Amino acid sequence: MYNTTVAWITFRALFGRRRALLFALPALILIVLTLGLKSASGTVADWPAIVLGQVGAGAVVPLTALLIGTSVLGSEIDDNSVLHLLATPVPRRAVVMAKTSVATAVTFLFAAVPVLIAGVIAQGGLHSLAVGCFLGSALGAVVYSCLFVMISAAVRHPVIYALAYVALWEELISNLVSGAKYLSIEQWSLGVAHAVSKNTNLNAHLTITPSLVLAVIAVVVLLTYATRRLSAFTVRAD
Amino acid sequence: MTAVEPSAVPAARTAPEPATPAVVSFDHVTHWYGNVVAVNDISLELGPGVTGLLGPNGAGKSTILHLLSGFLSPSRGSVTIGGVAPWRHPAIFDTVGLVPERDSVYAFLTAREFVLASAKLHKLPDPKAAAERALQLVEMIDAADRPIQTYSKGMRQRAKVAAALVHDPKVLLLDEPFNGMDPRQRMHMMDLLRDLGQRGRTILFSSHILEEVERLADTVQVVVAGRLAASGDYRTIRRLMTTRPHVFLLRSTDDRELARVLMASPAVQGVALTKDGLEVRASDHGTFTRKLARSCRDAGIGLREVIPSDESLESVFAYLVGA
Amino acid sequence: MSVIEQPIIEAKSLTMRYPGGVTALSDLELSVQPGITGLVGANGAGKSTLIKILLGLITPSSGQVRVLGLDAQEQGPEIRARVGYMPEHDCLPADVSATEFVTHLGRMSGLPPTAAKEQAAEALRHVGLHEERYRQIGTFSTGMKQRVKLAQALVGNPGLLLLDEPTNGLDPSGRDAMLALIRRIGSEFGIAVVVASHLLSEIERICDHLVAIDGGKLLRAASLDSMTQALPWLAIEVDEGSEPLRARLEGAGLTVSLQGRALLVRLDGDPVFDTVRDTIADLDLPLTRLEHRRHHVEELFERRELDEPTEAKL
Amino acid sequence: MSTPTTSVIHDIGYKPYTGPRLGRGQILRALYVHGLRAVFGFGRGPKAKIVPWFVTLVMVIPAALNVYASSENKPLILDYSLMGVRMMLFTVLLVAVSAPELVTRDLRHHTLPLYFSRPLRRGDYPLAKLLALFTGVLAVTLLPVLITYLGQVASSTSGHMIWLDTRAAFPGLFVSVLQSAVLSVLALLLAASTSRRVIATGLIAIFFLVTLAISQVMANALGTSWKTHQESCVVPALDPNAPNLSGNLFGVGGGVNGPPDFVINQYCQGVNAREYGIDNVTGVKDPNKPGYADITVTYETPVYSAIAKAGGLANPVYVVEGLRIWVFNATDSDLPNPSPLGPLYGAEAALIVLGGSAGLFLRYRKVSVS
Repeated sequence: MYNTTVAWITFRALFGRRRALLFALPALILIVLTLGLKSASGTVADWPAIVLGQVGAGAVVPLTALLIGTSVLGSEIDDNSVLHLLATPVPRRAVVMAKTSVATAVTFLFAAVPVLIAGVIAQGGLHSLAVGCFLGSALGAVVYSCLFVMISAAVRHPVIYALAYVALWEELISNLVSGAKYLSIEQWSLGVAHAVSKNTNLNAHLTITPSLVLAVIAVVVLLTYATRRLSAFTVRAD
Repeated sequence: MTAVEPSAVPAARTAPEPATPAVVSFDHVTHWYGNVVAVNDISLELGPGVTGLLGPNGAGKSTILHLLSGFLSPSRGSVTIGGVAPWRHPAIFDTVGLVPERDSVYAFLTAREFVLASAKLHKLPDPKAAAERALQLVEMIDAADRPIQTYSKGMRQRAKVAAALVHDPKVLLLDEPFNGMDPRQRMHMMDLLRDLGQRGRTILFSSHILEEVERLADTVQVVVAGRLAASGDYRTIRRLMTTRPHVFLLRSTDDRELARVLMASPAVQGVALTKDGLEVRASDHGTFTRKLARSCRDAGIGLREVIPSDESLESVFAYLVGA
Repeated sequence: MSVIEQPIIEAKSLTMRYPGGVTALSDLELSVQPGITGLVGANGAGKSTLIKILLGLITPSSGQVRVLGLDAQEQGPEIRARVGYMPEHDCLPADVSATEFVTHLGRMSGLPPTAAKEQAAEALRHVGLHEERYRQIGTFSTGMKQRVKLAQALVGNPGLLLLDEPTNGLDPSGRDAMLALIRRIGSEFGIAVVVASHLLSEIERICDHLVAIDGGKLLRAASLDSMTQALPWLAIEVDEGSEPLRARLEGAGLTVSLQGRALLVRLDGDPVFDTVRDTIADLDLPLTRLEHRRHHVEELFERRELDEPTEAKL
Repeated sequence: MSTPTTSVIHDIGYKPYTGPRLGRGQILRALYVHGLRAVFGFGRGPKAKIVPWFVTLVMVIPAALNVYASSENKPLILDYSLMGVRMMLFTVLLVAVSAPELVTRDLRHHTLPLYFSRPLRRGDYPLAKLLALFTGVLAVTLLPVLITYLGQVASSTSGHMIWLDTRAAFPGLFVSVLQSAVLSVLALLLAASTSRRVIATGLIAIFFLVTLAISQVMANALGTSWKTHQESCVVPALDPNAPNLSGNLFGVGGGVNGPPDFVINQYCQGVNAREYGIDNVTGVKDPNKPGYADITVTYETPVYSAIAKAGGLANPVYVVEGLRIWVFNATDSDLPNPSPLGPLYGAEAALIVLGGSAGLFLRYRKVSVS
């Protein structure tokens, strides 16, 4: 249930435009910020946890995943070039799987890996905080990619819905309403990061078990729904 | 202005292959978006050969092609292609090729990569060879290694056709395939499609350019406001419009005398002398054409030109749309 | 006929080489007269480069162009004030009324505020959008949008209109209306028109002259009449019995061949007409067509010469 | 022969225009005016007017309160120089809506070839749009400064007071102009990078908000640490007979169980309680000086690291704010004084305005006509 040709076209599409430069921007900001904080004196003692957790897993991962996840399918649907892909006997499930895996891999590369690098820079070596945030970010890369691919398959302006999700749900509501933590990808990431590093400054509200279980359920549900939506893909009336 | 009731026109296809079963069929298909009915109770059957799909803007041509390729589901009725309903059934693309209208391709790929990817997506045994063959068919070998974004519209169109042809589909659906092509590319594409039609492929293409449809299509399907207004050979369709006199432009050695002679015939409804010649409106096509040469000979008039001025697809179309 | 008119466009040994090494135009000689001129050419033949040079937007590598008597390199803005351009692609905003849009572009062409209003109203009236002028352009049909595009080209009272594929996307009735409008602009309004089109039948219908470019070079420039001259072939179509007709005509010593559903008879002189008429009368056949074959503009682009009719494949 | 008649068929056919044609400068002006109107939603539907007029209204509110304060001879509710920063969200909202209106629509609908096939030159289009947006934003940001100034002048009693107010208003003017320039350039540049209006609006909003968050994090959570001070000094005891000075013995609560801040400020050299607040005060009766007490004051002062001083550089509005603090040596800001990084702020502001404009012009050099 995976199609290398679809994956290859998706990969080429991602890096065939100038937009690809944008993908690296959040990670770049993270690294520059870390370098700046590292070189400056007088910063608060627990800054690496704040930077890796809040900025890395909490902002860089969802933003990068948003840019990439809505690019792999959303922009193709927007300009109708997806028709060339769908006018083939390839099962829709394979299309969704290929698109999502490329989005995940690229997000991993452009967001999770930079979190690890930032962690190593911040702490001057490979410590549990960096590893935890890296693993949490990797989990975030997977779930966010599934979510944004699903949104791209389901609605007409995926970027707007994805932004609204990140800004309103992840940043606003899940900080205000305590029950929302169970449905927050950021919290799942932080749950993993916290389990590895035991760093309380991460502000993790969930432990690792519910985090992982919920994340797996989310991935399955999102992929299934994305496949259903893509199977029922209809051309828009002009 | 009622030439003919659209529904009264029998599906009088001049089917050259009555034995072959229909490859594409619409059975009382209706499709609506919200309150807008795009396609209204259409039944049609297509067999091998080239069929032109005509209609004014917004008549539902694209909707028909999208229903056929499974990108829309019929709200009522059934669509089948090779006996299978295409909606939610991408496997039909094993035998179907689609050239969508919108000028959107993977512009960052070269034509060769694009067609090769299409070959691989169709799981062809030798994708490379199939891609080369398809590129050859559309004469794109020379430019095949340039990214598609550097192409002109006509070249992009040909790359799309190559990708749709790569698995040698039994059914080829093309939405405005000649858009943006220059005269030479048009002629070549027409030759290609005509050839495929003759080799037993079922080809349905939509177009606004009636001269092209006239030259390429064996039969036409005319859609007006979501309804199927006529189908078959356009000349036959014209003859079926019995309430409309046939207009001929005649030139002779003595137009005035010819006018007098023709007015005597009950098959002729009216005659007008114009600067281009004699414009004759014949109510009975058969009788008029059969008597014309003899009448001239009997009256000693030299017949120089006989031009059926409303037998083009253009006028047939205008009658159908205006009716 | 005796009045020598200044050419609307005059290009002398015009060459355009792009930095990438692509030669779009090479040594193009061109002279466009008043009236309607069709511009045809293969894709990539340099059509869009030529338009840009004519508007003074890019500088040719060498050669000279004069448009409406102005030098395209030196007087680009002056030329652009006097040339109306209708691009091929969509170029209209959706949420503005036709009046407002055309008026604004009239201002951009250098008309004072009041004149822009008046001229926009006139331009919209002439293209047949008077009643719909206050409607948002987004609600227009394709045909109406094409008319708005034409109106915006017309609003600055140009001496020359450059129309790039003006019938693009139009259905047959829309095309007819657009072509009639262009014909009227070229003849009644006294504006020189250059129509770029891939549809040679359109060019044949409305143009007085034709300019064909291929590979950046002038392929042919001539009046349309001279390009659609009659050929010495008579096409005959009968509803039935074309085989016996062919046999009888050949028996009468005529050269006959079959092309599609038509019999082509070589026209060696007037007696041929009578032979044909009498043969058909004798055989009692329904005659549906008797027509001179003419040259078509299309032949410019055909690889095989159509001078001698070939047996059709079908 | 022919007699004059009252019946006539007028020629309503095509009539060529023979009047004057305007030059490039006037066309540029027409495009500028068209753009300025578009900023405020004129010539567009009612929906296009909502945001610009809402923002204008909101900007007037503090100015109106200021005028009221002036008439009552109270201090201004919102000082001139702080309007730029405090009302930042609204000016960002304005450019996030107006900049796409100005340039994204033309990109979306491919209208640019119609402009470029007219007498204008390539650079004229971005120039007119930039000037239009700048003027619009400047008008909206200058309005509260102007209203406040007029209110102050109207309630002034002497020429000297007017002079003082004019001097006080100057940093406000400085911020208005510079902030309008910075916002306009960046918003237009971002808006011109996409052909989708919603995306352009989102891009502009995200850009300013994310950079704002980074600035704030750098200036506060990450860049500022607090240093604890303990100082002893002698202050007058309000209740000399109280047995225990560490209680609320000074009568009036200030700090924690201590004397009011102003008392401490008055008597204790080097303790800047007014600015930072006192965390804790303990004390005993001064055995040598009846009626006085020896107290120990604990308070914290911020220590700004280079990170905090550079924090403003991350957000364009804060760049302007930092520049103001540095140039006018102001102490009334949320940001620390960037000294010695002040020149960096100046350089960045210049870079944004000049580099951004250059980027915008380059953007429009590439647009194709056919």
